[in-house]
Amino acid sequence: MAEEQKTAPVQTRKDYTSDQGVRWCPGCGDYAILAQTQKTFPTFGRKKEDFVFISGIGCSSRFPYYMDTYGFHTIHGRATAIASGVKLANPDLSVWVVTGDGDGLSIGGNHTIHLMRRNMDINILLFNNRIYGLTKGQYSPTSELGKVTKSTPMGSLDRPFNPPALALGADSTFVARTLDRETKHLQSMISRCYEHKGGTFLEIYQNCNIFNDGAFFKYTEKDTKAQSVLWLENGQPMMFGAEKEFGIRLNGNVPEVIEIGDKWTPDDVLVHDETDFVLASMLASFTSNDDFPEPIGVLYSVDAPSYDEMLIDQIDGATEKMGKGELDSLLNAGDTWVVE
Amino acid sequence: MAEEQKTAPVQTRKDYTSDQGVRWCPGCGDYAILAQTQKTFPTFGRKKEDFVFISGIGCSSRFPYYMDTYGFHTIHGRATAIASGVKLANPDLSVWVVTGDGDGLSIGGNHTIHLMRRNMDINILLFNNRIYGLTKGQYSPTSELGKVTKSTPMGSLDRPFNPPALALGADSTFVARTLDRETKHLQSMISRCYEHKGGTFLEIYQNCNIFNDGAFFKYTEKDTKAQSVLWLENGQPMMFGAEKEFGIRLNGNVPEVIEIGDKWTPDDVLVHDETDFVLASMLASFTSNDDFPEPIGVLYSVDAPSYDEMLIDQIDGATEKMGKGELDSLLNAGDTWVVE
Amino acid sequence: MSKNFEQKDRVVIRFAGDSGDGMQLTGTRFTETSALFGNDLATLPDFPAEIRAPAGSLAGVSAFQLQFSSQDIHTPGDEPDVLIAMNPAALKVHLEDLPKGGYLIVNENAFTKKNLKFAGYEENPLEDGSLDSYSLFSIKMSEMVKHSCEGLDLTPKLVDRTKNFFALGVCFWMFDRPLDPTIKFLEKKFGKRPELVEANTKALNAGFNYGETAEIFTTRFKVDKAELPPGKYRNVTGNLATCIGLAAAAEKSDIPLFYGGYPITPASDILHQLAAWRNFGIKTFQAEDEIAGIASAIGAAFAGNLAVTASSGPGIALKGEALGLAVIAELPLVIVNVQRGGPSTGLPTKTEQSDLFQAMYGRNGDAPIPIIAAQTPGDCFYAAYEASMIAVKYRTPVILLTDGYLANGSEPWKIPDVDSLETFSANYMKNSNGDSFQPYERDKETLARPWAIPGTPELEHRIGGLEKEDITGNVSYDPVNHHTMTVMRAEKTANIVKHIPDTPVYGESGGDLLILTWGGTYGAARSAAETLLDDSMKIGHCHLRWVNPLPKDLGEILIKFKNILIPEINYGQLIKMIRAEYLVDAKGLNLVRGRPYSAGEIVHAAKELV
Amino acid sequence: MSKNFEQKDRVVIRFAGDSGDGMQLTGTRFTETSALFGNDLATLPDFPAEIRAPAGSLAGVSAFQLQFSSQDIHTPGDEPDVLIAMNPAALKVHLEDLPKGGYLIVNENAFTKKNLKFAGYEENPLEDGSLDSYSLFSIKMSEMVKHSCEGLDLTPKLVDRTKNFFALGVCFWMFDRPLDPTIKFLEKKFGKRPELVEANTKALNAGFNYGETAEIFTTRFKVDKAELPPGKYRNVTGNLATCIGLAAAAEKSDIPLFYGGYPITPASDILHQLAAWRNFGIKTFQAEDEIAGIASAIGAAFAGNLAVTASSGPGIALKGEALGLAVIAELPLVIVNVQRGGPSTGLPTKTEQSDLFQAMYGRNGDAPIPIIAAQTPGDCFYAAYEASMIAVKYRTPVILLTDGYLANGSEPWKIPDVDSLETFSANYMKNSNGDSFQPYERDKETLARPWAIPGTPELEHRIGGLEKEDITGNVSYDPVNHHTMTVMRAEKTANIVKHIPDTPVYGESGGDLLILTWGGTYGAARSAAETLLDDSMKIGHCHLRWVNPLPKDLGEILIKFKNILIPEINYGQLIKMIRAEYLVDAKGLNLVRGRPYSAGEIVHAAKELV
Ligand SMILES: Cc1ncc(C[n+]2csc(CCOP(=O)(O)OP(=O)(O)O)c2C)c(N)n1
Ligand SMILES: Cc1ncc(C[n+]2csc(CCOP(=O)(O)OP(=O)(O)O)c2C)c(N)n1
Ligand code: SF4
Ligand code: SF4
Ligand SMILES: [Mg+2]
Ligand SMILES: [Mg+2]
Repeated sequence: MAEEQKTAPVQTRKDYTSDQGVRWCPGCGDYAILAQTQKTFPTFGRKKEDFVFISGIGCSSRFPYYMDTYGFHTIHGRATAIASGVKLANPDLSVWVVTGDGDGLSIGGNHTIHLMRRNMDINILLFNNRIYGLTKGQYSPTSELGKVTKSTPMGSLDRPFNPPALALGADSTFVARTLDRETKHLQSMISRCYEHKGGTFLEIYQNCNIFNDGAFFKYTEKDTKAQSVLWLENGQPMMFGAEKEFGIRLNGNVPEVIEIGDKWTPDDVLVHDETDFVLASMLASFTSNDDFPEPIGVLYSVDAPSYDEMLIDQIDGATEKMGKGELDSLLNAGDTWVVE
Repeated sequence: MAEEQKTAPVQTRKDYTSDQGVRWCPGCGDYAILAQTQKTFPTFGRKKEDFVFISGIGCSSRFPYYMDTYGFHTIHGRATAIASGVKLANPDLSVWVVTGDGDGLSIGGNHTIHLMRRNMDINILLFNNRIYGLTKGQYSPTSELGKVTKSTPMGSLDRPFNPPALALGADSTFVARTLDRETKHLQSMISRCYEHKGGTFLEIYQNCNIFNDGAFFKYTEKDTKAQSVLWLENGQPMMFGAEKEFGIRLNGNVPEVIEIGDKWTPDDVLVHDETDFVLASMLASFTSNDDFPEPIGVLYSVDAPSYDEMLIDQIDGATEKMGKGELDSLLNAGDTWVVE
Repeated sequence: MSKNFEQKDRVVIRFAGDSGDGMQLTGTRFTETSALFGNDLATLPDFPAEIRAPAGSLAGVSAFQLQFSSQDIHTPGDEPDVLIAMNPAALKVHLEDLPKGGYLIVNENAFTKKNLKFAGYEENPLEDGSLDSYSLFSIKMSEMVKHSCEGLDLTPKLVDRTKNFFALGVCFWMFDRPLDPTIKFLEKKFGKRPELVEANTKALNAGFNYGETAEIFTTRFKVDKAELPPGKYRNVTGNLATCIGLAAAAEKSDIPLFYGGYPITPASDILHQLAAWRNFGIKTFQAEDEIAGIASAIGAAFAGNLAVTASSGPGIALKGEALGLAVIAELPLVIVNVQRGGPSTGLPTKTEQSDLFQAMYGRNGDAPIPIIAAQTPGDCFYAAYEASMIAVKYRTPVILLTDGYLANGSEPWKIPDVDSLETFSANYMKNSNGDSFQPYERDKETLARPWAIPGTPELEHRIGGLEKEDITGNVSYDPVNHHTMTVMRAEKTANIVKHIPDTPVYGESGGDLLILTWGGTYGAARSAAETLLDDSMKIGHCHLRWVNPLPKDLGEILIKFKNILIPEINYGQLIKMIRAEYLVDAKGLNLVRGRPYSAGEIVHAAKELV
Repeated sequence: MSKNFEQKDRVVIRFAGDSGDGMQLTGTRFTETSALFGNDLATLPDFPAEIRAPAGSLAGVSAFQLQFSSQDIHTPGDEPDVLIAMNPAALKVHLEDLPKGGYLIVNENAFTKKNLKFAGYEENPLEDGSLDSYSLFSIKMSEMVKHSCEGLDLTPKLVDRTKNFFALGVCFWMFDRPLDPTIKFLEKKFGKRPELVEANTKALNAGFNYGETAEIFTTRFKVDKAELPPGKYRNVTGNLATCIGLAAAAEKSDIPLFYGGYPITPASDILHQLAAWRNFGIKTFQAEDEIAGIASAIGAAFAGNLAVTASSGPGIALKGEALGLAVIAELPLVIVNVQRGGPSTGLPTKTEQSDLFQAMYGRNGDAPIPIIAAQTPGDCFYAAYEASMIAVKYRTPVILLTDGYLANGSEPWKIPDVDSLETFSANYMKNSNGDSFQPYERDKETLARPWAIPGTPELEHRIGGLEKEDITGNVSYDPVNHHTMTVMRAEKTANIVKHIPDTPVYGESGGDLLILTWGGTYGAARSAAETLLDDSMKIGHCHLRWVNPLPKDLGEILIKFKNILIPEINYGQLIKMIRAEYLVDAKGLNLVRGRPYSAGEIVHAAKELV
């Protein structure tokens, strides 16, 4: 988050809605994410010309066309790298990357992890539908093992990435997860990203109703949701279930699910601490693990200087020390001599 | 590790020594790694024509030229991807990738993490000298923040990768670390890689005495080594120090260093379990962390089916189910008609 | 009531509707049926860019055109004789191509206020007389299928989805085609959902019956079987033919096939298809990106496989560096580029021929690679087979250029006899004959180096991307050696000319004009040549199969013509190669519109030139 | 004892030794001193491929050649007049270039049994008479420096390392050069280790004094100052000049400079140099790979910076796809390719001109990019400046081609007057004048589109890699629009021809032969032309600065000559462009040896042709 520049007139969702017709399949989870983004941005009180959306290629990567901000729909996998250039060129901008599980983790995986380790002050929204939507249904690096798709008619052979685990492994300073269908939570996570100083990684489970329908229904549909989702809140015990009747406990250093009742009380439940790396790694390991609920919310958030900030400091420091560079002295540097 | 094929004649180091003159700088840590590899391979009892070394570009990537096995010195960053093709084409081969911190984690980072998540049965030896050797001394993605190098005359601005953490985040099934100067340990780690079924990731701290001399002296030199290195052994308590007078303990889920004596006994010390992901993540977080000793040894090792193995199974299954494909039936598939 | 049958040589029919209307499926069914019937035919699917546009919008219109004929034809036809428009947007987009008097069949129920507005119509064209100059058949298809599906346990939405089969039924009636193959197809496709089989079959029948009974149609058409060379036929798209060609090469040569690639339109189907043939031992690997795709293929080639990677424009751009490695390592490798509209992401679903230069030069250094281009959908089989054979024989990467039009288009394909295919084999090096092994010692005839694969005892050796010493393959920085090797690589590619037969010239072997083409422009150019020759013009048509090296007799052919016309769907690429090589003042036809030329456009350009 | 001074117009001197012997430093010191003295000069560093070979091996030999002169010269010289060989390997590698009678100075102490064997000598050439035909000066340099450093607290190893300064001292004496600048240099370099300053200074003096007192030298040489145009001079390498050019462009235009790139030989120094200029506000970003390098630059360009990326052959290959994005997005961007030997990893430390075609065509689709090539080390400044200016003015990526020879070579460079540099500015779009903003509405003169950067109120807009609609920049799949835009992009590049001045022809403006060159071949060709003109041949030399577009008057120039010779360090690239464009039967000189042509080779080829 670069320095906030407050602006007088109050913005509305309309201010962030471009004139382009939205072209996703009816029912696609992308609509909800777009809507929540357009609703949340006006609350930041920031001049809208300061926002830049950069995307790669994929259904999700069409996103920038629909936001009435500066936008660049670039090439497959390179959004994070292009965004880095935008941010470094002008650190006053608020830069957002919209990417998919293919765009950001398959072809673009390297740029994504490097952006994280650098703690470049850029917000990554990764729309994870566990499929390649745009190219019509091949499996992606987040598809479950054995998945039958166009390119794997007999089932895929790759174990999937666990995006928060990867982000933690790449030393991201902010790792969170949300769901397309949870409008309020989605909004709050977008706000958290905006507020975080440094790079953020927000994985958004997104339903592709055409090629991978229902991939996350377990976490969004009424009948299964309560038992299946662990809503993370900093400083709060990790409890879940319709009546919050379950909790996570550490048995030595091994996590286990407990039921509150005779044997266990809420005091036995582990309390979430967003700044604890080992805890975050443990939570990440719950992903798609049937023994545990799916962690949703901020898994990890710590402060660290951002690359862009340090670059500006370095420039300021050098300028102070050596004086502002003059073209003339640059040209005339080194050993010179005069021919008359 | 593909099925072992025992071979009669006993091999020696010479069998693995090619006729090419070795061209590293005198004193380079690469020599030691080469020597130990050449010494360890004969102990595997494997036909030497089954070994393939694939490398990218970098000082370390010259490695294949010196091994008298099949070898391919490819292009920068792509060794892991090329090795995947070798292994899939012929899963009976024992495939080894030699790469550097630049080759394998900068330009080649994506292929490296994808190889890991796929658990491709390939052994990655990452020579980490925390510098670009071949291109004469730019900082690498493992160089410490603030490092002054050719390309960062005022200090680098990137936080480094922690390679074991990244490997764990990418779901590697085997993550280990060793040191160029610890010949026995190096040998044992190479053997462990060979024995592991599935992909292995071995980070080798390697001294580049020209561009980054002494980067790991803390862990290799007599006066500091004992206090600075945590030698990991499965099932053993995590103790270190000249007299093993220190240990790692879990305080809740937070690790801390304790001194054995009045307050603590060896029983308080955490026992290493190579199959515990959360523990491994914790150990990885000790990397270059002054509060903790540097973990050396196998951080993590679990079994999982390898991609190449599953591919063969899938082919066998399909062949069994559909019968071995016949060209004639392929040509004549679908709706056909005859013109007389 | 019986209707008249009008005899026709050829008919062009275009199905157009919303992306959700199943036009590709409808067109494909008509194609398959006509193929089975025995027509010659050619197709042109034309779907919107990858994103699903809102239903009813202009951006969401999907179309499928085919020409079927009792004669030998080469293109999907210039203008449609019959246009089926399933909604106002489809009408809006495609009407301009329908000549006056053409048949226009529309789904009247789709012409709602909302849809009309979406398509930008102020008035309903079905009512304002603006379609008076066409033979308009306005049919309430949605209503019809509602009736035909009455009693079935289906949602109204699913019922409405059958209307494309109604339209297909009408067309089958019009051109007197049997319904059976389509009913069988439905049974196979929806086997698990019998209610869908029934609904669609009912809609199909309803459409056919509607033609039969309704008073509105006065004519039916007969398009007889084509006089195709005798043999067994099937209908293939270019991508399918490419896959069969690769698989056939692997089977004939007994070299295991490996495919490494990353999905991209319009090449993805190659991965999909090959992945389904596991029982042939074919290995497919969906890599993390295009670089890993080609890299894995290079690894597989090193390990002794017939290695293939395929992609399209931007994906091929990413492979450039690795292609250079394949060149210097001198390993067999087939790289398929299913070309699409560029530059950059460009027009992903449209066809183009603009990657010829990328194939020639898209990598660092002097790094020659032989290039073969397929000319029709069915020819993709032969081109893929030949590319594989040359790759293996000469130990070299070979680029196979196809394009979106060939890849998705289809034609009746005479199934080749397995034995008629030229055999070739890996000729892996087996031992070093006691001498020390020299990885860059060449075959005198082909200049190929030995293929000594890991696992072979005593042939352990190392290769790499640094310049290699002649014969030994050791790293060499020697200036003279570098020149020697540069020349060697150039000559190795040039040497493939030996393999290329004399170039046939269609029509006159000399005269006023030679039309020179490569790749998918073949069909339109051949049709144009036929027309021009019918007009008694002194012209010839020469089509290049190998673009690099150019055939040895091409120079002699060129000088026999006063003018040379090179139509390409790019801004001028082959033309530059021809001018540079032969110093002839060839002229280009370069309309870059993401679609194939019509024969008429080439005829026109030819007449302008002469 | 005073020695005779022999007057010379020009001298070529080559320092050769082990990689560890500091030959590059020695050569650079001689260069700087001669430059300060006022000679014209040109240099050719030649270091081994990146890996440090074992001390004393042939592979480890490093050399530095320079020509210095009292006249205007263009090359580092064909053959050395003086060869300094610090060990047997250096002698072995370089002796063949020394003409009979040439001066040969060797470090006798290095001719040990071990070193001799390492270099492949059976006998000691200093003793077996095989060097009789040269003027051999065999000096026990190692012994000498041991004496000169006596009493200093230094290890024997460090003492021995000073022997290159001894050799330099001998050369300074031979050519009557002052020691002062080198002593100052030593003080600066080793400031923190005074013992090293002292040791090296002592060695330098010892060498000089040895020349003065030893009986063995009979002659000294005088090479007067050159008559260079008046002005202030400094010595620059090509890479340094490129950096200054980029920084100057940024300063003059007041557009912040952004550099995104990844290290690669021989381009890395551009990153190193620019990174040191933080106080100019220059931002450098060492990306994770070349793709991220150019991608970050594209992002910075979008955000309003003067964005630059640089690499060499294989790295440029990786940038192809992103280059296409820059083309379609029509953003200013400078891409520097410091060419090296290819294909693939090839010869990383050697020079070559084989990436011209990659620059022209190394990406998918029709994606034209203007190309400018620098001709001498100092000219890299102007070429970089001009590339930046054109990129900004025309809103286009521009490729700047230099090469390893230019990049590492140096020459005296007349420092330009800041005010003499053509000014240009960003002309960012400031507001939309009340109308809705059209990101692809063009300037009539340049065809440039507006540069409206994030942060500007009311100009929010979206661009991307899909084909754009003319004027609005919206995504468009319209066939005719695609053709329009394809033509527009081609014309936008062609239009830059306006900016290119008339092409000067050196020598005759018509006649028997035109030598046509581009890039680093300039110097050798100009020297050759001088020689040929001295021989009264009717020849001209024409050098291209812009390779794309080609200058408008080139056709007229070409037809005035009977023969055209195009020397390139590649297997024939510019020649193909010229033949295709002008249909002239140009001939190539194509020796691909990883090193620049000598003037003599071009003279020879020219004489053969005429
Ligand atoms: C270089 C390149 N390779 C491949 C493609 C084809 N392609 C476009 S999007 C995509 C994957 C999309 O998946 P994801 O990122 O998950 O996005 P989604 O469509 O699911 O939102 C692919 C393979 C491309 N456009 N460019
Ligand atoms: C495509 C490409 N980009 C850049 C380079 C230049 N390059 C060669 S090796 C290397 C980095 C080497 O560092 P590392 O992998 O750590 O190996 P080390 O030399 O330290 O063993 C670079 C940048 C190259 N050869 N190819
Ligand atoms: S294909 Fe899937 S992800 Fe793409 S727009 Fe349709 S529903 Fe959404
Ligand atoms: S530069 Fe460093 S890593 Fe490379 S060979 Fe020399 S010491 Fe080893
Ligand atoms: Mg997806
Ligand atoms: Mg390194």
